[in-house]
Amino acid sequence: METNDRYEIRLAGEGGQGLILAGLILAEAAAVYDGKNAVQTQSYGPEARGGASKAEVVISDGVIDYPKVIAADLLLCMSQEACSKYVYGMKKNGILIVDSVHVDRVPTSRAYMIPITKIAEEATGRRITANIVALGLIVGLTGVVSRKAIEAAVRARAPKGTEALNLKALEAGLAEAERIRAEAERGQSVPIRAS
Amino acid sequence: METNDRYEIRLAGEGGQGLILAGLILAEAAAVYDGKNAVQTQSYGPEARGGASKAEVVISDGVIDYPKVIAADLLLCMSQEACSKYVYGMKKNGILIVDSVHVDRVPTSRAYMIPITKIAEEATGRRITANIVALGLIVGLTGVVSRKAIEAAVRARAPKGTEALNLKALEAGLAEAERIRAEAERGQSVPIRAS
Amino acid sequence: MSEEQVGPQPVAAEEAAPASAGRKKRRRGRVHVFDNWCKGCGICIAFCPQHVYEMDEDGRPVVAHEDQCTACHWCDVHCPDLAIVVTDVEEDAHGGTTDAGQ
Amino acid sequence: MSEEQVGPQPVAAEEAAPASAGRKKRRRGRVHVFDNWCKGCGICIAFCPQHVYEMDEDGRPVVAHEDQCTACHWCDVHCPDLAIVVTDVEEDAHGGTTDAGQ
Amino acid sequence: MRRYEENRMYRYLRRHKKFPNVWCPGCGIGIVMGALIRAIDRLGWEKDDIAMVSGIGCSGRMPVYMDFNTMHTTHGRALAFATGLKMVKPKMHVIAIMGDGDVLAIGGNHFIHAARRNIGITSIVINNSIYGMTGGQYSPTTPTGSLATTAPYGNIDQPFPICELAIAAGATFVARGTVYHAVELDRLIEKALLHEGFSVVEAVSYCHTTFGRINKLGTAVDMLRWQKENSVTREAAAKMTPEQLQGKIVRGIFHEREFPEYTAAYAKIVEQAMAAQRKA
Amino acid sequence: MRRYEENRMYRYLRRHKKFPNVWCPGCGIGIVMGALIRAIDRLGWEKDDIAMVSGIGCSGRMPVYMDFNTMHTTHGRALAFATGLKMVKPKMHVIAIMGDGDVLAIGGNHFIHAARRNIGITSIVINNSIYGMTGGQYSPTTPTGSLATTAPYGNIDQPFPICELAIAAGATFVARGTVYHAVELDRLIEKALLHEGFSVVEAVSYCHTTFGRINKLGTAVDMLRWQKENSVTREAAAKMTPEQLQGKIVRGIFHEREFPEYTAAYAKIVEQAMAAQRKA
Amino acid sequence: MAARLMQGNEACVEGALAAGCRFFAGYPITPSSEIAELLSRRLPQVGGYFIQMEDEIASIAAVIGASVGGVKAMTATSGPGFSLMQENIGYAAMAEIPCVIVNVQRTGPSTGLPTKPAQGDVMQARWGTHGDHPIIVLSPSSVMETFLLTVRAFNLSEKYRSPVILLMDEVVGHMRERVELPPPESLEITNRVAAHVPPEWYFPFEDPSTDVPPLAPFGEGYRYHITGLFHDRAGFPTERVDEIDAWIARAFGRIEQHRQDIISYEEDVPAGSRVLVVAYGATARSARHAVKLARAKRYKVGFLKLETIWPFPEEATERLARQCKRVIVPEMNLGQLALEVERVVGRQKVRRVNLANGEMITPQQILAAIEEK
Amino acid sequence: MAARLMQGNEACVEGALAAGCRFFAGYPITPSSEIAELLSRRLPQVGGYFIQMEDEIASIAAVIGASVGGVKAMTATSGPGFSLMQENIGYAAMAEIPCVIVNVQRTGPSTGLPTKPAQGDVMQARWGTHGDHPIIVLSPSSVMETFLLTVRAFNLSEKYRSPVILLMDEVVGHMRERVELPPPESLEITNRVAAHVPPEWYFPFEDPSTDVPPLAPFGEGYRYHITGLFHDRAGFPTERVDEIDAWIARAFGRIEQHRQDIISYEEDVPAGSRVLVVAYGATARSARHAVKLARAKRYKVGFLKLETIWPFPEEATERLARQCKRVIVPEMNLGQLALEVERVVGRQKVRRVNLANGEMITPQQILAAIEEK
Ligand SMILES: Cc1ncc(C[n+]2csc(CCOP(=O)(O)OP(=O)(O)O)c2C)c(N)n1
Ligand SMILES: Cc1ncc(C[n+]2csc(CCOP(=O)(O)OP(=O)(O)O)c2C)c(N)n1
Ligand code: SF4
Ligand code: SF4
Ligand code: SF4
Ligand code: SF4
Ligand code: SF4
Ligand code: SF4
Ligand SMILES: [Mg+2]
Ligand SMILES: [Mg+2]
Repeated sequence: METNDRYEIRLAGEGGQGLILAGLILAEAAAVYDGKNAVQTQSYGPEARGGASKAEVVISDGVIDYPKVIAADLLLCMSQEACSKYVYGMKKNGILIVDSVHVDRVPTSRAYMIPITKIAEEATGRRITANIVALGLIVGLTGVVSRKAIEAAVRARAPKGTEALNLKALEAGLAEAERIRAEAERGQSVPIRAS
Repeated sequence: METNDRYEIRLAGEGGQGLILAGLILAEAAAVYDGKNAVQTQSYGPEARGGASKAEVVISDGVIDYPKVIAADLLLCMSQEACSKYVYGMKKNGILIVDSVHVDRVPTSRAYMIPITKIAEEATGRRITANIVALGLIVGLTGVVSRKAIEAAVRARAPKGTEALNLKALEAGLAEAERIRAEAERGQSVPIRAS
Repeated sequence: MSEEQVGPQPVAAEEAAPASAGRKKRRRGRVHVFDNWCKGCGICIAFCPQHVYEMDEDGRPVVAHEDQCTACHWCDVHCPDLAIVVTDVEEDAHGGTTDAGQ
Repeated sequence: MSEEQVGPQPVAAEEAAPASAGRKKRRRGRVHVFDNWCKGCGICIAFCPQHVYEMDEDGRPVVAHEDQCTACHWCDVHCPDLAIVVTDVEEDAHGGTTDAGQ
Repeated sequence: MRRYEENRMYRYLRRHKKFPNVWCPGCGIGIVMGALIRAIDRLGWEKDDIAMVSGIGCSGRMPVYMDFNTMHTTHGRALAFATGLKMVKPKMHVIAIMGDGDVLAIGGNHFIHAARRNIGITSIVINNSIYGMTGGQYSPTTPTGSLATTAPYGNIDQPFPICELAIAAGATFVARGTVYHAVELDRLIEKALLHEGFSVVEAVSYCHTTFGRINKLGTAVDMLRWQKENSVTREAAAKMTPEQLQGKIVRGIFHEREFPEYTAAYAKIVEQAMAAQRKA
Repeated sequence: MRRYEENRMYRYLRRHKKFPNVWCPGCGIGIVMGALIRAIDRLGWEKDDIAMVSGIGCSGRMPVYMDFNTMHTTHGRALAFATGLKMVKPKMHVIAIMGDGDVLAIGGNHFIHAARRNIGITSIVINNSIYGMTGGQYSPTTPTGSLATTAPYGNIDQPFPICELAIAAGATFVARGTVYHAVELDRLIEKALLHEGFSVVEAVSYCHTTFGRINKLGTAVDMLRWQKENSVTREAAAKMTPEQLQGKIVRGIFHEREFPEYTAAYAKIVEQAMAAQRKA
Repeated sequence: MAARLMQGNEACVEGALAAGCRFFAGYPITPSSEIAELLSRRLPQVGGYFIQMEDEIASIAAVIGASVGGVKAMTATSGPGFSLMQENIGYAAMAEIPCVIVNVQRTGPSTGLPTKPAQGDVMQARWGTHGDHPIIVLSPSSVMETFLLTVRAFNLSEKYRSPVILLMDEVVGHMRERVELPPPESLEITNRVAAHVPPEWYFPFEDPSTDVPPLAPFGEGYRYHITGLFHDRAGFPTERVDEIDAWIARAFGRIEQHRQDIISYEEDVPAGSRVLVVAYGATARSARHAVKLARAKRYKVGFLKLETIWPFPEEATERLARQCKRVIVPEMNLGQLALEVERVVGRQKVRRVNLANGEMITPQQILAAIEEK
Repeated sequence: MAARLMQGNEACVEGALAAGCRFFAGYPITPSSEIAELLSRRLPQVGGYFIQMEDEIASIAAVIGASVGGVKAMTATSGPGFSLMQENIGYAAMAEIPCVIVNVQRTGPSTGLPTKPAQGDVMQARWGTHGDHPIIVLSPSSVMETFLLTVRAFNLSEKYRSPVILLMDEVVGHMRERVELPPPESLEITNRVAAHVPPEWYFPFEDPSTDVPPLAPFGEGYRYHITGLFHDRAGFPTERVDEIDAWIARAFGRIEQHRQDIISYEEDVPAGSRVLVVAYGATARSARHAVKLARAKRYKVGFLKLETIWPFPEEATERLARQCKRVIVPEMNLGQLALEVERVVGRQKVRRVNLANGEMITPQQILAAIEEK
């Protein structure tokens, strides 16, 4: 019975935010560079841009049967709609990361409210790299894949010519995670868990 | 159990000979003008003209279930191919009528070999009326429908403007049947039954 | 048998003209109707410019006047059942014929 | 309100020219962007011949210079999200405005 | 909001329900929708008398937003559905909204046959030279040489000349406009709507999200600007050399011809048959 | 029989198996078959190199009789099947034999798209203005006003101008002949076969069994005679007034143009991709 | 009405006209073409609409379009055309547009034997389009039944806002039989329910009072949206699971809950029957013939003739088969409805009699199966 | 080979290329478009042929044409396109032309939910075309299996001269998973048997030595005729009953007689199992997950994962179900393959778990069914 060591990640937001690419990179980091099993699935609507979009990644040392998230260990919300919809589908101790640029109503106080898009803009000048910043945050906060793995995966999957840019975004995310951890250690009251 | 009073007629030849129309007329004579039950079915190939063509008529006072010929009480063959194919699917005492213009090999001596097409040409100047001549023969030789009924049906179903012509053909067929009967009565050796 | 001259020899003009009388060797044709294939449509009979065909009682063509044939090939070109073969022969000054190209 | 004058008032020429200075009543427009519908494509900002719009930090249009608007209606005609309404007003000689046609 | 209520345009929209629309920011389809509304508004037609039928594609989503009798059918089949509707409702104004893939790839046959019948339907062909909705595969109007997700080495197909095809097929009103020339476009649409027989307006749009991205043509703004700079009226084109016309979009009415409209011709058949029936 | 063996024509027939053919006595389809054989014979092509693909209809039966690689497909789809075959066998001479209903009704889309791609297939469209095989329903080439089993009150549709449509769609060789002018027809077919891109020959035939009967046009002989009297060459037509041309069939080559043939263009793509691959 | 000799295809036309059909769009195909031909003459006479489309895809599309315009509409075809119609049949099911599709079956697959009969499209009629969808399929076995079931097809279609397929076969379609059509006034004709609320309250895909919401014709004040996407009660596209589930429940439920009304059959199963013959279409005639022959030989045989084949008459089949040892299912295919019979009565009990070569199954062949064992 | 993160659609492409597929004709449709897109890049690299056709009808036609030219060929689509392909799938079956049709299922009917998964085309894959026809349908449940079953699809298609349908679903098609592709040389690849007699002796539809006659490519000396009509051994149209019966017997027989070879599945049914879960496609993953959960709770549950769904693995299902009290069949449809399971094991035993609203069935839902009663 390997069904229990699953780590379930849900990345939710809108079409065009690159969440499916982010999921893919995360899964590739786990599967190819960390040598674990990983499955990435997705769900999106008919819109080419805008509309709800969702990527899910399940990571496990064992066999992954059901490929979707049952209850998220980690939930990233890049839109208000996604947040309202998915916040209840989390594990008890699941981690909630929210882009505070897009989301202002979070029905819990136990969330990382992080201006991801703003960080992206500051770090790379391109809001579109928010997805990679988010990856940095996720990896930094959870360690679900190794730093080396996520870097390799970003490098491999970033559109040609944008590798450096995206690595910068990843770096920014990782740094922000570092900062938060440090603050938390210092006892600052960073709301860190969704109930 | 009404399945036994069926009279089964098979008209076989080639596309373009008007056998389906003949079957229709015969069935209509029985069903509409003689007040019996009648079912007419057909079988033909992909050819618009030429190719095997077959019409079947089942006449009964009772309900007609199976609509096709099981074993023909009467078989009309207007082509060699039809004759070779169907001559064995007859009742023991079934009547076989053959157009001797088109058929020369008949695997039985007990058949009415009648130059139907020639009679048609002589009577109406049009070979295409052979189908109606054949109807006259069938009715004259079997009495399966009344003379009145077949006349009414021919009149009703003949293409507009050809009613008189077709009635003439019918008449010729009936007259030929009359002649044959008379000869048979006079003991002439007309081969009349297919085995 | 030269490849060029055998088989249906369509003439460039659609309607065949009678062979010009002035020519030395008059072109003539041997006409064969493949009965098994002919369906008796009457096209050859109706259109042969030389009235080579006559109709039998079944409406089928009979090559009745082969000597009139100019090998214009209208008939074999137009027979829908590919049932006609006209072979070119040449008639010399004396009226004798040879199969053309043989 | 005359039917003819209300609503998007396309001009015949595709590219709007500034209202001719010679005219007595200069045509002007009140410009409204319906924020809920605007997706920030930037078309109005890029093409407004009078540079009425400026871009906010989200890339969305801000009606920054409404006074320059000539009611040429390029923007409302081209907004793919039907998020702009330009209402014609007339400016009299003294600079006061009235809603056209009201 | 009062402002918007006042505006005539919004009378034609299902604005409380469905906006913002499904299209990408800057997509030209919305501009076509605006042009269509203006044309209809000028005609003063009743909304109840208008049916809008579309196929599948980004363009095909338009009817969702319009307060008419609307029908979003299957991919390519809009004109066939519309034909049935027009037959039984000959007085209705039936408008078909179709993408280039929709009407010319899978739906090409219905297009030429509707044209052939000259049935009184107005076809708005939103030509963005690509399959937008499915993500940028080449369409029958993708220019030779362009890239697409299914033409990574460049498209080797010839594009259809939509207007010429429509004319050859029998359409009796054929015009082309661009979304940049949106006011002209609404005038063309208006004329098409007024035309009795089968009318076609090719509305040249663009898809920056797929075609633009793959071919590095920039944003919606860039593609609009391209249109501005690379299209000419029929009249202007008449004075240009073939070389000058190379790659240019020619705008205007290309064909206008009288021929009995299909449902009108059919009505005569009915008259004739019913008269004969009464006699008999 | 020796005579027939000798005749070159019979080399191309499956004569031991399938004759007499399925067509009505006098049907023009057989005349087209003859013309096609003569054209192929003159070209001297190997039978193995020729593929003949047809749809469903009386015309579609032709491949049965021809000793090539033959494929009788589904109604309307001959060109789509042929496209797949031509792609993988670019050196084969692929000939599509189609009836007017087959290629222009149900198959209209494949026709215009094959033309658009300019794929090297020769389309022989046997136009008898009717659905022959199914018994005389009107087709997309039935003249307006004619009777058909589904047009008992007279056809109200416009017929397609096949050649114009093919040209608009992108075909690079387009011609029309009649079965009466059978020798001319085989020359047209020969030219079409030699053409590199998509070529179309409209072979105007007739169906006395359905169209002729319903419209009281007489026998095959009568219909052939009609053709003789009512068709003119392109050259002659050029000198005639529109009134004089009314109801006339114009024969000749209408279009001939250079454009890369599809499989040749595709071969370049392969070359390019394989070269890039080798480099990587 | 007086007795007439009528062809099955003609009876279909008469039935359609009697049912109020006023629109036909089709594409010719053997053995259905007579339906189009007759309607091309008859429809204009009654002010109806006939159009020959460019293909079968367009035909069914036009039929749906006409139905949306408020007119009872139908098309007719055979196997190849029926295959082509599948996508849009699914559309009609999804959008709940009434329409009747006649398939006069010929021998398949593919072009098969165009002029020969078969019952090879039975499963296709149920499953031919992608995705689960509600459908009703009727199959007549005589000319008279063709008339009656055509009327019923329209009635059910309008009543349940569902495409209805009339599955004929070449035998029935081309057969001519003596019929006496019932007087028109004796026929029960169902028309679709008119919208009964003002437009603002109208939801084309939900009505609190019924599982079949009224369908307002286009052009009469009810401006709404129709789509082949999953949609909400107003007809607008939705991806909300609750709205989709609601559609599924209602669309399938309305067929399921009205099985009694939709399903019709004829049973002739004397008490003590040991063998049950289940048949439909032309084969039902061979079967009835065989049953009579068998009874004459004193076999205890029951007969169930199905008129509705989808939804499959499970209850009747199960009930009648219960007492029987064996169930014989003759079909002019390789065993299609037999699969359902097996599912319902257990496959050990079922003996299939199949023929798919263009010939009718004869009474003797069925009799032989009855006499087995 | 190294581990890769690969999408299902990509695995299908890799499988096709590995199997020797060198022709693709298709028309884009979500969620299958990636297959076309990837092949448009990859095929020219290996000297293969890619063409985007005007629609799905043309796509499958071109595929058949290419296969007749001797090249392994495939197309890929989803429900709406699959519906349109039905007529020509029947043609391929009739003419016995190898080809692979991939259907990445989305939620239907009609346009449905274009981006959401379903298993709604299971019955259509078997019955979608008119007339009885032989067919093979495989359905993968993982990315790796997609690769392997694509290879198998080509192998079976070439071996049995039959169209083979690879029935994927949106979950499997779009899912990315860690895979290690087997080295190409380890794959068993079947090529169609070459004609081994001189042209004069060649009969494309009969070979005394095998029930799968060799199929000579066009253009290589074997000039013969192919038709969608019933045909004799030489390929010419026939209406002779004996020749038709011979075709039917051989065409169906060759699938029937090779069931063992064609059918593949995975069984995990410990002795003493009381409940059997039968599943396929993406749902098989939920099912296996549920089975593990149930076993952890000490339920005695067996699991049968089907890879071949048509011909339906009757024998395995029956054998494994025999000892079980209940059989659970979860499907992302309203119960399709469940009908076959019911037919084979008796419908009382079967408990269906269905969802057709675009969501995957969860392990919990299946677990609940296991725990019932
Ligand atoms: C039968 C069928 N095949 C394919 C599709 C997938 N499909 C949806 S939209 C589309 C093409 C869209 O292109 P276009 O018509 O040009 O519209 P656009 O999105 O560009 O406006 C395709 C192929 C479908 N829905 N149905
Ligand atoms: C899908 C499909 N629809 C309809 C038919 C019936 N059908 C066979 S041939 C034909 C038309 C024949 O007309 P045409 O193509 O002009 O050929 P012709 O017989 O006149 O040579 C039709 C409608 C079919 N076989 N398949
Ligand atoms: S043209 Fe041919 S088929 Fe016709 S009659 Fe002459 S030989 Fe016979
Ligand atoms: S070739 Fe034929 S048509 Fe010409 S003259 Fe001789 S027989 Fe007559
Ligand atoms: S054009 Fe419209 S959508 Fe675009 S930025 Fe301006 S207001 Fe917004
Ligand atoms: S109407 Fe619009 S585009 Fe024109 S000047 Fe005013 S703001 Fe600018
Ligand atoms: S994908 Fe292209 S066509 Fe579709 S909405 Fe976006 S920009 Fe417009
Ligand atoms: S029906 Fe017409 S087209 Fe067909 S074979 Fe007869 S004459 Fe020729
Ligand atoms: Mg497009
Ligand atoms: Mg024709």
